[in-house]
Amino acid sequence: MLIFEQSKSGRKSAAQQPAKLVEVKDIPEQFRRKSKPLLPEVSEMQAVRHFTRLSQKNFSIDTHFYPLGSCTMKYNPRGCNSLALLPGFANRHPLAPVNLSQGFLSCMYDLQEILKDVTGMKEVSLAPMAGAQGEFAGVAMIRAYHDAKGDTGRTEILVPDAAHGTNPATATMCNFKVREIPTNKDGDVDINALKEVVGPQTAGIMLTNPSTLGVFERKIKEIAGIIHDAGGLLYYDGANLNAILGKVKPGDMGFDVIHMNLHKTFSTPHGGGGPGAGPVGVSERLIPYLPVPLVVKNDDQYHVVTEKSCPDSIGRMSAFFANSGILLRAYIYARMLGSEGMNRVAEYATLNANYMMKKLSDAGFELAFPNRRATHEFIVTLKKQAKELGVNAMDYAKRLLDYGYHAPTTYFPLLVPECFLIEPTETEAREELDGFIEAMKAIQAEAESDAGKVKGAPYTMPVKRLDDVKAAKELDLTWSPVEQ
Amino acid sequence: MLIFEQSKSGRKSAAQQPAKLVEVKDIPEQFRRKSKPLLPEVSEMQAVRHFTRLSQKNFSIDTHFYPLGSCTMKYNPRGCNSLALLPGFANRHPLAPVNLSQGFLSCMYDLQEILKDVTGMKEVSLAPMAGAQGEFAGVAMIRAYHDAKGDTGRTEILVPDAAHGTNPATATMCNFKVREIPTNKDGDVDINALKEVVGPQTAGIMLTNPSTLGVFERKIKEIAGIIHDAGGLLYYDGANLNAILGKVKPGDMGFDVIHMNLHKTFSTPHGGGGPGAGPVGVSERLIPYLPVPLVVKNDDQYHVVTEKSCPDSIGRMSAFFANSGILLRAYIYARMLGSEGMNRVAEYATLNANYMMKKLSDAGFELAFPNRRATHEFIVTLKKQAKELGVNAMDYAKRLLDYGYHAPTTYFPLLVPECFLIEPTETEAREELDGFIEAMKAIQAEAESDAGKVKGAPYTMPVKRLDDVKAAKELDLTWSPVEQ
Amino acid sequence: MPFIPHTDDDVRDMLDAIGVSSIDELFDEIPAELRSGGLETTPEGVSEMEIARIMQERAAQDETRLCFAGGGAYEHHIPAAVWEIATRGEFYSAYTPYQAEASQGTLQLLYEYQTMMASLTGLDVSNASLYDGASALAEAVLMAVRANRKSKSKRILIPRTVHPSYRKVTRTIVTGQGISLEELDYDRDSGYIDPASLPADPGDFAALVIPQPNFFGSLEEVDALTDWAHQHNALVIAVVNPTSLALLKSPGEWGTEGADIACGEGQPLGAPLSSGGPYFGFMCCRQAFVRQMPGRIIGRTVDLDGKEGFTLTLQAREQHIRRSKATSNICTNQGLLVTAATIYMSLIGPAGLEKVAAASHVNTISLVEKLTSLDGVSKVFDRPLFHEAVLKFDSPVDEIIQAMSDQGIVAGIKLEDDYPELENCLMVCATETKTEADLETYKENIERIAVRQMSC
Amino acid sequence: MPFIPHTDDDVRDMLDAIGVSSIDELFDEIPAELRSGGLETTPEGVSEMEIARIMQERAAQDETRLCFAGGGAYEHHIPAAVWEIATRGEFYSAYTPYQAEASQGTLQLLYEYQTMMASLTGLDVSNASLYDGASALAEAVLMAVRANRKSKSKRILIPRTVHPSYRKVTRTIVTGQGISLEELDYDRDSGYIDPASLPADPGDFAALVIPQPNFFGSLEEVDALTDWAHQHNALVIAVVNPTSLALLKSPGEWGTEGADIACGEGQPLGAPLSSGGPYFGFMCCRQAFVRQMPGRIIGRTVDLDGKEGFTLTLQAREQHIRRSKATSNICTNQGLLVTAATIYMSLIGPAGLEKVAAASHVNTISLVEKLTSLDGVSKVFDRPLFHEAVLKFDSPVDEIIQAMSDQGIVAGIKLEDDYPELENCLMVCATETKTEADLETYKENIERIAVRQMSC
Ligand SMILES: Cc1ncc(COP(=O)(O)O)c(C=O)c1O
Ligand SMILES: Cc1ncc(COP(=O)(O)O)c(C=O)c1O
Repeated sequence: MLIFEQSKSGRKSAAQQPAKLVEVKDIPEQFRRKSKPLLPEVSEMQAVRHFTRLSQKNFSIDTHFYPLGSCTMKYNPRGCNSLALLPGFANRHPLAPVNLSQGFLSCMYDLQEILKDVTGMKEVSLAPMAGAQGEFAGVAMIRAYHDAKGDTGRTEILVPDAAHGTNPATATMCNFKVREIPTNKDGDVDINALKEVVGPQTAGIMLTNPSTLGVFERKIKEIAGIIHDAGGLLYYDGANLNAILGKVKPGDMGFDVIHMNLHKTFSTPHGGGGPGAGPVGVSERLIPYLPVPLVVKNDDQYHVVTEKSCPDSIGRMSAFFANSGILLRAYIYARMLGSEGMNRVAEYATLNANYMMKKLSDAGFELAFPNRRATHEFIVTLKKQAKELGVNAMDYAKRLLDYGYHAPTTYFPLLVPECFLIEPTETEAREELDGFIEAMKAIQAEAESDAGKVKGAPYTMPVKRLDDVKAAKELDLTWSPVEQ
Repeated sequence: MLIFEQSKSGRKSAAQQPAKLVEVKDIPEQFRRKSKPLLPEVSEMQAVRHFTRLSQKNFSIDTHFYPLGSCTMKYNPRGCNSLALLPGFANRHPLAPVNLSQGFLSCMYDLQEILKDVTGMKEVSLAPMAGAQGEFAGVAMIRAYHDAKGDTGRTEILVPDAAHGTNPATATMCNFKVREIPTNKDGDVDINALKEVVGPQTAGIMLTNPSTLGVFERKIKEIAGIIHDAGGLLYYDGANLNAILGKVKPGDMGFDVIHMNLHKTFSTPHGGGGPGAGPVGVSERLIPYLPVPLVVKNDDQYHVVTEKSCPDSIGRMSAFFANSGILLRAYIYARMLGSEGMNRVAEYATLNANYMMKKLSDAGFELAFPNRRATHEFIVTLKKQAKELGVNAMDYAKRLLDYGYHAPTTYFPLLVPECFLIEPTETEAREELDGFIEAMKAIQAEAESDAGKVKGAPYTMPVKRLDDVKAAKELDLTWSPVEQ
Repeated sequence: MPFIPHTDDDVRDMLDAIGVSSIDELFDEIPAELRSGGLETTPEGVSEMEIARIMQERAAQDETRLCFAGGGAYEHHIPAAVWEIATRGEFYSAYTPYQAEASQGTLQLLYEYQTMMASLTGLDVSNASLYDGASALAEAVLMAVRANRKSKSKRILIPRTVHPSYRKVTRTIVTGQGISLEELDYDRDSGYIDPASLPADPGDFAALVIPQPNFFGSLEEVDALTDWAHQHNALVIAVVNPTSLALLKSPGEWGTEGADIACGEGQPLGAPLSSGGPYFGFMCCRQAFVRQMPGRIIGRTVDLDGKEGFTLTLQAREQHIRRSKATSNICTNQGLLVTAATIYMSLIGPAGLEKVAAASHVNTISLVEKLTSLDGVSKVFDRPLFHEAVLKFDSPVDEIIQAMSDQGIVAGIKLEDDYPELENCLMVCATETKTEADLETYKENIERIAVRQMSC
Repeated sequence: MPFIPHTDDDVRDMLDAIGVSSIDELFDEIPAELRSGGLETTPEGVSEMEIARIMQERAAQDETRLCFAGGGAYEHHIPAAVWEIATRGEFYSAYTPYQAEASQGTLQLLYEYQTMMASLTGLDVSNASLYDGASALAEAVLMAVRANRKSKSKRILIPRTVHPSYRKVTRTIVTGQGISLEELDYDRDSGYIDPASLPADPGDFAALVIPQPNFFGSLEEVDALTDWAHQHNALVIAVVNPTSLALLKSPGEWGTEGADIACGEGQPLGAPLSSGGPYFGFMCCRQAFVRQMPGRIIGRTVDLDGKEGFTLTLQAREQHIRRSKATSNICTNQGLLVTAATIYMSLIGPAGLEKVAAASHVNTISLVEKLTSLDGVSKVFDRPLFHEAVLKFDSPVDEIIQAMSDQGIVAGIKLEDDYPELENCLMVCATETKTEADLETYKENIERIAVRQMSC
């Protein structure tokens, strides 16, 4: 039942309202609203009960194994949440004066330092509010760099075909033409194809390493050489940083600019869609272009540096500082892990992925890249099952829900047919991995003996399989009281 | 799966432990523990996931209508919780010096004042930690009062047969003999029977008004006269205070001592069993015997008064102050309601109960007291259904769970066969009441057409009906690793 | 090993299963010369207890007693239930609802959110959030350029009464695509765009941005501005404060036809000030433009049994399907904040939101009256206002800000960095959270500071 | 109308359905002369926003910077997850699990709790909680008198090293039943009960209470005391600190046969100090005594399909069934705190609890060393201790307590009210939450205060 269907005119959560409706005398009629907005009129308990019960209809990390590839669904420590909401932090106005800001700014400064260490980049800006905004900032810096040199003929950004959709979309937003680079059969960038398209029109390349194919791009140094020789820059999509934390630094691989997804690698909550935080790091030559604000330390005082003192900055990404509360959570997480802990993240994420890959392969599932190590994630392709049994990756995904496991990422990357991109993360115990593997085997058996059962899944969720086609065709995006 | 079944030797939630195991040199071997206790060895996420998922297996006010008679399952405002846990309150040591105590003590003092106003009693002690402990304190004061007068022949406490089990149990704990008073057919105390047993051996009577039969004891003044004339005192069990808040004051009815269940009337959480808070209020003559501590105000400073200055006090009920954090929640609730709000509690609780009673009666359910008004609760008896259809109150109760409603109190009070004691509380919307009534009708129809279906309920809970007999016969009270 | 559940036995067994002898071997595809020697400056890990202590000490440094700053981030009462529910693990730790059947909680909530926002703005549809108010405006500008069928122009007219940061962010994001932002200056006496000052022949432009209330808290002549833009075949982008919409005409009702797109900052709906984020940007538009809207959109549909359910829809607009041709690159949005906002709006209700808006309005006016009763303090603009006002002092405001902050009070926002013409001006805001005593405290402090300044 | 969902229409319809014309009519069975005119001194209602402001101001008055007091309530680190989960509505707002099938969450958790407590105490079974440590001891005394088959005595021997409040509460609760509490005095040099001081012929008694650690933090000779009591046909009631059980021998291992009943304060397992409550009392015993145990007990059983499930069991002991013959009058217990404790113990684990215990022990010893290095401060007892110690000062401790509290520091607990022989003594405790710097802060403050005292 929708909250609106529990609404009744005149009902209210009285304790949540100012006691009286004070009279507004100074706003002329012509500016005033005439109609009551369609907000629910419910009691406090009705609201609490409604949203509590709604919440129970979600899978989440706190309730289920959630091996969504490329999303790094690891445990979000509860302590990060409660500490980021301490009154001193929660109630600080973004434009509070400097002496009511030292606590917050010191955390931001320290976080910048940690991220520099982790990435091997020279300077970091915390401004971008998610990965895609980090990408935007990064590509905008690439543009600004070339522009500053008067090198305006660089109109193309190269993107491997396996790249996440935000990469090409970002390049477009920055007014670049996108050129796709094919992948070879082992999951590496096709170097010959790359060489063919590189040229004076190349502004740069956007790479994820490990790539979204779940393998480490081994020729990264060679690629960096090719791009740099052509005058282009290398952009690092840090969505997969979890795989290499403390093991390899993007700066050492030759990247000029990178973004990180703190809501992945630094375990800030995904919140059913967001928020995220997508700080960017740069090599020496891109420092002038970093988005503002930045935090600096002078004489033990922390200060915010804005566009005023950074004339070449690509500018601001948000109205105020950034997704500050998320950055606080990431900082707390980073401090709890510490340098050793970060190393371990990569190790155990990789251990878990390789273990699952081996076990699933042993169980007869086809790997997309059987000759490669898994990084923190890996790909299984169900194309045989789709073809021979008529049971596709989506069917397996839905049936997994009945077994109590969130499905892996499906149908991405686009170039592997009927794929599952599986990322267990380091915070899952071996027992969970084994349980998932057993479920996959059981579903395989079902698919072989009773394909219909799998194709009709799920059965145990609050709803059965939903009609996405109807959703898109007969758009119903808001509830309206008239229809009822 | 039990948490122990997820435990593995050497696993831990590292962030929750002090970094190092420091060496303990000063405790001789003979005092040291040799064996590792059976506490779970799980990761932080495993614990979070386990208990989050366990929680989802509960019905609760925040998720379901929960009309458990005599329990006043009303909405527990979230604000009461978060404010009671403000660091200044949560971190205050119970023996903190007076200048780190004024905030807490001022709340306690104000709460005492409010409770005096609400009950019409002369003085209040917040010491008892639940209703039953309040009863103990009250009956102990009755004993102390008689003892102080040298009136030691008063060995009996009168208790109506409808009384809650804690009443006779309390009297016994205070070394009184319990005499039951029968109830007449309209639910009032049988005055003649009362007169017969009253005498010089009568220490007092314990009454709930409205009684646990869901009716107001109309002859209360006459009863008070009978008891007082015999030299006895009147104890008021305040479990049902919700019904008369602001309407009638126990002090005005002639009660000498009362307890309140703040976890009922003042909406502090029940927490799956507790905690509660059972303050006691007394008339003038019992003031010297109140349990300590008490809070007093001198020259704008708040102080705790202990046994040192109250030589006649029955003493302490708890190691420190009381269930302080619960008292804070009750205080916050009381302030949000205010004087008008408390009045309304009784009005709407009574409205809801009478509405349900009428509707259920209209639907053919038999009322225990058809000629009476419901108070904040009322009783339906399913004895006809039990006899004619073989479907008893427990069966109806279990089937209600399938319909998404927590069952009312069943089989209490003991003197009404196959009874449902139904208490909707003022915080439930009419729609919920209607939904419950529809469910009752639907179950009635099922009972008539397919009794087995109702007797086999529930079907939609995490478990089907449990074997209570086996539980009591083959006691299994702790898990042990050997059995596995 | 914080957050890692593996025992030594697990590791051994798992390595055996994989067929390697050490975890390190799993990294053998990484060229050896790239392997780093580990982290250098990052400190050692600490326990939750230790970091709690550190954070408590840092948070205590920033503890604010009273906040009178607004400027796009407002202190409102947030019901305790909002975050107690929003941080339930099932909301807090779920991903974007890709598996709809296992995400009905989030999806239904978002559908309810869309309904509320569409109604508040008076428009047909809403997306499921953008990053914040500023970036929402940037996306609205891009969208308007795409959506305007009557004009191919890449010119956008944007008043200087739009939040300066919003203008900067929009510039950051849209200029790469050759879109030009032309600023309209405001009336110096009244702090609004005088419709009479608009050019009769503005030339071709894609859209006009209209803030209501504007950055100064003043009310714009939204009807006249909307009609003017529409007369010139431009779209209208409304930038609005959601709280104000309980009192003020919704963008859908502006002028003859209503605004085309409404966007703004969702923070006032249940998000703590939290140093500027996470907040959320909202965006609503007419039905006709829905396919040009960026961001996630949730639709109601049915399941195999015909039962109502909710799912992500119109995904063909988005980067994961459309890639370089997507309406935007946005992927992660601000879901958790939308969760909070939806709970907030449900708890506060239409009457409650109106009371919040009215109390904030009246408190601000009362504060202005109190302060302007002092010598040397005057009100700068004479327009009707919502819940902010610009005050002029006869000495530099930095000193006031500093002196007030020593008392834990955030006095307001200094304007001269972005508006050189507003020297010695402070913008103040008093929401429903402020009592009469709070306003008096402000006044008394100003008096005290003024006395001190004089005696220097 | 806070928390009341009824609209005017609802009320009218419902009154119509009932057949009355006003709500007031529903109260017509109440004799008119009893009807009160409403409340008199109770203030008017306030909104959550207003009460939040009031409570924040009051809480701020009590803000403690450092707490070195113990005495039965200890500041330990509480993992954030504990209360974030314990206050989930499904745990927080459920009643006692009377409908087992709809309460499996709480019931399974309690079964897990019982298992943990039984193991910690080394006994067979545990109940699901009593009110607090003091009242648990009172119940244990009543239970021991009921359970001791070898003695009909109502005499209980109780050392003066048992927490004074525990002795007082026990007295309040058990004296009505004619039970006498006889106190055993302690050794003045070592602060423990010297077994050699026990009478060779103590006469008939039902039970001996043995605290470990005792109130002073000192360790008792639990083996000798246990055996002595058993030799005289008395039962042994252990009063223990659950944290200490990670380091110290469990009651089940005391002496030749082990203690019979163990009880104590559960607060150290995840409950905040919170001015003394809510905490919870725990109680464990040998299997043989389970039917004499007060309080709720959960058992594992099966459902109709043979599937494992949990339910309240042995209810025939309880007041709602047995009424005047029940083992106790307890009904509501401290469920929510047990929920927190179970989560706490799961997060902290056996190794973690040992580390907490060890760190608290070592910190306290270190604090004692620092303070006794000062002139005029000495350690009173020479026994091994757990995590508390008694210090003697050469001037009244009230001044120290007062001066420290001005710094937000709770210096410890004054003892002379309950132990006149311990004049100028302060009992201190430094748990794992205290850093080396905290201990130094304590010392520096004492030095500062001492200097000031001398200069007066
Ligand atoms: C490989 C990759 N790149 C970029 C992104 C975009 O990051 P965000 O969702 O934070 O905008 C994602 C997120 O899903 C991703 O997986
Ligand atoms: C009528 C009545 N009296 C007394 C009590 C005992 O109160 P408590 O459970 O708080 O000890 C109850 C609680 O269920 C009750 O309903």
